[in-house]
Amino acid sequence: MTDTPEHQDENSSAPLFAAPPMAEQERMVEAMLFASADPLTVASMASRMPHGCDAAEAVQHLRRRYEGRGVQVVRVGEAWAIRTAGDLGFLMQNEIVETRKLSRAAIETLAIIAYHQPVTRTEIEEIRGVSVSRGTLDQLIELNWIRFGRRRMTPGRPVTFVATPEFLDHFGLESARDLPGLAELRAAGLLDNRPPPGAAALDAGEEDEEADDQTELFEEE
Amino acid sequence: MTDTPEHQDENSSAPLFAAPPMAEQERMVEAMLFASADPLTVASMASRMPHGCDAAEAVQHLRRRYEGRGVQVVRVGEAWAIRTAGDLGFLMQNEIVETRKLSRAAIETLAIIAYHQPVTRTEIEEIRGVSVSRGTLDQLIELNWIRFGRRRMTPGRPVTFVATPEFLDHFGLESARDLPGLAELRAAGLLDNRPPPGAAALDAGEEDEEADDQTELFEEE
Amino acid sequence: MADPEQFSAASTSVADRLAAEALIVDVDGFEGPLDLLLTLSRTQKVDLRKISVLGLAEQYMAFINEARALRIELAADYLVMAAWLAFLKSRLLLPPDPEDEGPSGEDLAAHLAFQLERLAAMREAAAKLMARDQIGRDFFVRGIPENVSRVRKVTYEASILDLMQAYARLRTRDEFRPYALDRDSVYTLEAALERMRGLIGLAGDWTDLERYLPDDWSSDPQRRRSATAGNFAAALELAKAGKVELRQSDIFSPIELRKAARET
Repeated sequence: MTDTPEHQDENSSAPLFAAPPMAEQERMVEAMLFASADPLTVASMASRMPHGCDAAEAVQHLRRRYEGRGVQVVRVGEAWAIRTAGDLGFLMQNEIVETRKLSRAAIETLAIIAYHQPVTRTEIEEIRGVSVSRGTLDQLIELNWIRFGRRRMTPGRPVTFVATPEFLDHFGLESARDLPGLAELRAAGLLDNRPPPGAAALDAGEEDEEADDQTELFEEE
Repeated sequence: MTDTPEHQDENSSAPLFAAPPMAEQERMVEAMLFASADPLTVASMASRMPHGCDAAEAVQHLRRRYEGRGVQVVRVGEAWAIRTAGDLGFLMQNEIVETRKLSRAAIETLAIIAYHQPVTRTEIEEIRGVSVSRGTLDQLIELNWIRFGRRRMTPGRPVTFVATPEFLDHFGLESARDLPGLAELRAAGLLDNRPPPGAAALDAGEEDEEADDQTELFEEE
Repeated sequence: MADPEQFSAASTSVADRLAAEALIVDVDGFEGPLDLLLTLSRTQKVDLRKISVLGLAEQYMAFINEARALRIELAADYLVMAAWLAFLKSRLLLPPDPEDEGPSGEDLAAHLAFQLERLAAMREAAAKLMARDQIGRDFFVRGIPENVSRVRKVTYEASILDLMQAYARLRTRDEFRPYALDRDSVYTLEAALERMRGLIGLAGDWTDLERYLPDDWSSDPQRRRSATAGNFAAALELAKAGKVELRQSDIFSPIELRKAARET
């Protein structure tokens, strides 16, 4: 209660122990977001602010304040960050980080994981029609763009892959729902897990495959 | 706002016509100062900006815009940088508070200092019957509960320890004189042990055992 | 069952054949049979949903035959796909066998078309994704991030009762008797009252009733029980007299007492 910031006394008519005025809270959020290269959650900001502050509201104020400016307050999953405006990239030649060029396999695998998450390796292979090399997934994990998700509660309990907040951050996406064309793909049924016809009929020695197919049946993408 | 710099390459010899509006130049400076790992000079910013821009003026506009905000545009030698406002430094640390019980050695040492101040280390050891570790005294000094008093005007001029106002404050005492005396402690039942026959025998080598017993008695919970 | 597309597909045009042959040279450039099929399907120049799977099957087998003629090594999965397509083709062309429980040729063909469409869609999505503004290329993070330092602040807790007890312990060390069994292990209300009266003024804030137990009464379970009862009764007496306030946050939680505020 008593750890209110020392410097808000000038024009604060608020009682001594109340939360700082919203303008002051906005300054705090501004300072924290500027100081961090990684997105910050509202909770982590709130934990550093004096009691009674509303970090979520302060972020909204701040976001509006930076509309149209050279830097922007952007949402990244559950967190917030400040990033330079996309149209000013040409000024930042010195800051460009050269990244290893991704192989076509890696790019496709990444897209499949992002759009189909959580998705098993078998499913990725079925979509691409080829086996996924270990190196491809390793590379994406190393880039911190994908991570292991929950295991499927199906025979074999296969591990799944999901996209990370860093992936969202890298591609400037607020959430996985904002993936380009997601709604159209879903409407066209292209994100459905459609089992090959007759999968259930192939009974005898094919226990494993059947299990995988059923996974697809029951897990809504 | 969005006139891109490419459009004005042709007549760059006539900067007056070509330069983007000042608001746009301000955005550029803002983005560069945000993203750069080092402070930037006006010259280096100007070299990245489209022809005809006035980086120096744009910085001044930006500096004014950030006045009173959570971050500031500050001059660093010949260059410019964005920095957290000085009064918000407290946000740059995450404080975790842990409460621990003071050790028995520390509380005994503290008690002796409080009752006998000013007291030398030798005297403390005499009363406790064991040597006082440097760490114990350091801890109490760090807690701001004791401090060095005057040196004794005796051979060796040993340093003395006294209790601080913070000590009184923590224990809710107006002055060290308010500490109950031995007689009062006895009256209050804190000293109600009747001397057992042959108690003197328990003196020398039994520090440890005795210590254990007393620990159990006093430091439960 | 009659597939109207089968006629056009059966007579694969010369141009298609040439295109297919051109692909053979690049066989290593394909990421598996599905990728090859997708590429072949482009030659049909129709929406993938309206693709002639039969025609596609023939294109694929023409490709495989051509590759064999040129003695190009093909990976096993290309041949497996060729066999499967041959099977699919026979299913599409022959009248359905009522004895056969397996999926119909149309179902299999529809699934293949779905797989191709899905792969094409994912490729397009991947391209759109990579075309987005990317961090470190089009937009940028803070160049001079400040580290948030984690400060571990330890506060030590000690009450004045701890302090006094420590001192008392020291001053009476010589006369200290760690364990004394009295004849009667009964701690009377009177004794408790007298002791507590002296103590309540010393501890300023809420203090657990247990802390008022006399030292030598707390180790022996029997004596401890008696002293606890005596203490409790004494606390009630003192509360009744308005000398102390009592509180207990919950059933079986510690009972705490403090000196009553005299001013009010």
